[in-house]
Amino acid sequence: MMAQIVGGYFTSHVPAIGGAIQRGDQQAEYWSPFFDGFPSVRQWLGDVSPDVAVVFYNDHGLNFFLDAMPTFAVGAAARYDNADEGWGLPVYKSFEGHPNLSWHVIETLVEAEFDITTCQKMMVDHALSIPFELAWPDAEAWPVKLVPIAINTVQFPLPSPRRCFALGQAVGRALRSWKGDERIVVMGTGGLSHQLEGARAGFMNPEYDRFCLDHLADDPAALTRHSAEEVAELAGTQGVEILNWIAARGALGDAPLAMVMRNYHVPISNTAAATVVLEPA
Amino acid sequence: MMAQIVGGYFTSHVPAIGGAIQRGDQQAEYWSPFFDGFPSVRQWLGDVSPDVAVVFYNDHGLNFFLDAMPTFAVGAAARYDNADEGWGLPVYKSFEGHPNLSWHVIETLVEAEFDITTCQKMMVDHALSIPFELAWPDAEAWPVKLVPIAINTVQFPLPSPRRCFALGQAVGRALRSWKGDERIVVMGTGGLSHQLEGARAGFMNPEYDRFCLDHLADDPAALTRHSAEEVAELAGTQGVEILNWIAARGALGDAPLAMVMRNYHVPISNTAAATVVLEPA
Amino acid sequence: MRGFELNAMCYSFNDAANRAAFVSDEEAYCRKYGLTEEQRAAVAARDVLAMLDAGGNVYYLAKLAGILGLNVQDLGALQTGRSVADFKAMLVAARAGVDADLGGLHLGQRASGTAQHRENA
Amino acid sequence: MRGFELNAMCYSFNDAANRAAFVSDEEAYCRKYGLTEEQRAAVAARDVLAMLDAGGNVYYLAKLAGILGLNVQDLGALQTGRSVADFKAMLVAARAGVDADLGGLHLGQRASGTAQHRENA
Ligand SMILES: [Fe+3]
Ligand SMILES: [Fe+3]
Repeated sequence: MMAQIVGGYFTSHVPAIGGAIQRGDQQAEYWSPFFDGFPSVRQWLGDVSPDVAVVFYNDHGLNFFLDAMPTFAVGAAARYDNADEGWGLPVYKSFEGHPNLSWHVIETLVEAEFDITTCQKMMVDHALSIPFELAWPDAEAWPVKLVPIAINTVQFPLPSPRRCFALGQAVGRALRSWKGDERIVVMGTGGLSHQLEGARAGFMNPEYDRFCLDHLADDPAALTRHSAEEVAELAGTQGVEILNWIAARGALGDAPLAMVMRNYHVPISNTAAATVVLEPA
Repeated sequence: MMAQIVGGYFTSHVPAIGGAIQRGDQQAEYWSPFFDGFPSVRQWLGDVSPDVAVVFYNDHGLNFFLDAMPTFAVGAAARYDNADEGWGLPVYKSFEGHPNLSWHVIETLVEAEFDITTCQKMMVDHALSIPFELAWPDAEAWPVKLVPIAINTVQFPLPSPRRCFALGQAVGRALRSWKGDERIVVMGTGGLSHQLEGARAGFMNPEYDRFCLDHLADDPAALTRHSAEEVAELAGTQGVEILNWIAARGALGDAPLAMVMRNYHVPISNTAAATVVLEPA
Repeated sequence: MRGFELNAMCYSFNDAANRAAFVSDEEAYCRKYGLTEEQRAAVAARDVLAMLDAGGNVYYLAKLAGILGLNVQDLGALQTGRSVADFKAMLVAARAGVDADLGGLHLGQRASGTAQHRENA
Repeated sequence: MRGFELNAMCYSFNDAANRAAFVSDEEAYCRKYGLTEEQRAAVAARDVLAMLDAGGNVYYLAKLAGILGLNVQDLGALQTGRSVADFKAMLVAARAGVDADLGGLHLGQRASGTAQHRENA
């Protein structure tokens, strides 16, 4: 009996998506090109019926602060709550954890010389909640348990794409060696290209986004040839959230994958938005 | 102009040492075999006159808790304070940081794929204060600036001796490439063999301690052939603090070193105590 | 050093009570967090570029922006010296740079049918 | 899971006010931290081995031990079923296992003199 990775789900997680959902704006002209990608995501999730989601994301200053900013943090809690992120918005649903699987991942990672921070209690932010709201819009409780893995995309120095990919590969090995019968979906959230700060605010880069989307399924190692600084230049200083996608892709294994769906739209808020589902070919 | 590593100072950091200092018990029969090692440490420090101390140590539940337990944490603060560690004892002196050197170390480590947690604000505990009190007993303010590097010896899984040694080697490369004229002393604190918990409480292991002391100067790689679990078995569950010594030795470079002094005494409190000074041969 | 005090103040705004305290006495609240003169001046002037220059990190500054009633488009306009309408138009105009084979929804061939997936369970 | 609640309570004892609150109403304080039944029973019984079995980590438990007036020798005695005097004697007896060439102070040859070190500066 071995756990099975059913595939990967990747999406942008811009806070404004939550606002659009709350207002019921999914079919508004501005939003529909983004939301129209999700029926196929939901159909796929229904088909592969995962029990657990292992999610690579970044915290936006809810759980982590600069007094102790981990490069990589892995949750090992029984439950993860959302909270006010500073704007007084409605608080998102809580997540049920999978502590035993978390500890298995943590032990595998430390053994493989990843110097993670282990979080037996942590809050999670919109970078987790929005992808879940998009995937399971009518759920009273999330249908999957959560293993959250946070990557520092907030404070330089950032881990390199190569290191994030290696982290994902090690997580993938941990998941495939887990002696449970869980069906696991891997998620990567954030991106694509965007920059909120400075004179280059509003920067997006469809060329780099295309490079990422074109190589994600078949040749993800191509994404690891840039340094983190180069990614910040190419994708924008917030577009470095592509690191979460790179790590998630690493967890899906070294073989080329089938692209179940892919959606790309410019802009939502200040961001080039994308959604992708990959599965074993 | 390049910074220079003047050598390494290693010592046990048992809280009871602080009590002995407070009571003026340094020459009491129980304590003198330990304290008698320090005149030679102080003479050496006076000779090599360091400006900065880069200290590998472990936090004992003052600054870090299980909600976010880093494998490796590097301080980048301008100042580090001690605080009540739970026993209401006198609070130790504060430390002046060296943020620029800290950031240089942090950038080098992340570039070298060490997934550290960066701490722009942190408290430090007796594992730092006691080695300083022993080294500079009459100082009104510490004569060196501090770059603290904390290693998780508290919550399994622990980093392996091999990984800690590699961390130290990378820190050493960072220090040697620092374009300042600082004279840097590297410290490793904690150990040697002891176990506080369980049916084996009171365990000490002079055989393993001898192995460590005999190889520290000339062949530190020998200490990296055990797993962290084997070290816990050999040194006791708190004796794993030898990981701090292993990392510090790594920072001192790959060449064999000269042993300036070495002191070993059983017991102080529940611990096999040791003090060592190494310098370039 | 990298704006720690300013970022610490902004991080505190995750708590609604702290946001209210800032609004009711901004000067005292900034003093409590020990903002440098440069940081304090940037906050007083609502000058986002100056906050960034003073070490502010946009992930934390976004929480202060919320108090000031600014969303990310407003921030973008302020930082680039455009009107908000112009800034938004610039974002939408970027769509022209997206080729048809990149933009929009593309559905792939499933390697295997739904039934087969469920049987693997 | 690995004693989180018990360890969280013990971590809170870094603060003197929390130590006082525990002493003045232990039951309420344990409830506040949501101790499991096993953890609560172990604390009530001052049973250190049971606290460890319930996931307590000795680095945090040491702070509770302080409140209970126990030092590491007392803890060792409790856990090994010895009197404190016997436990201390056992520690001192371990000295007999230390060879003369291992124990004690050994001064090495300095590779170079003091003057030379200063000249390198
Ligand atoms: Fe984001
Ligand atoms: Fe210690």
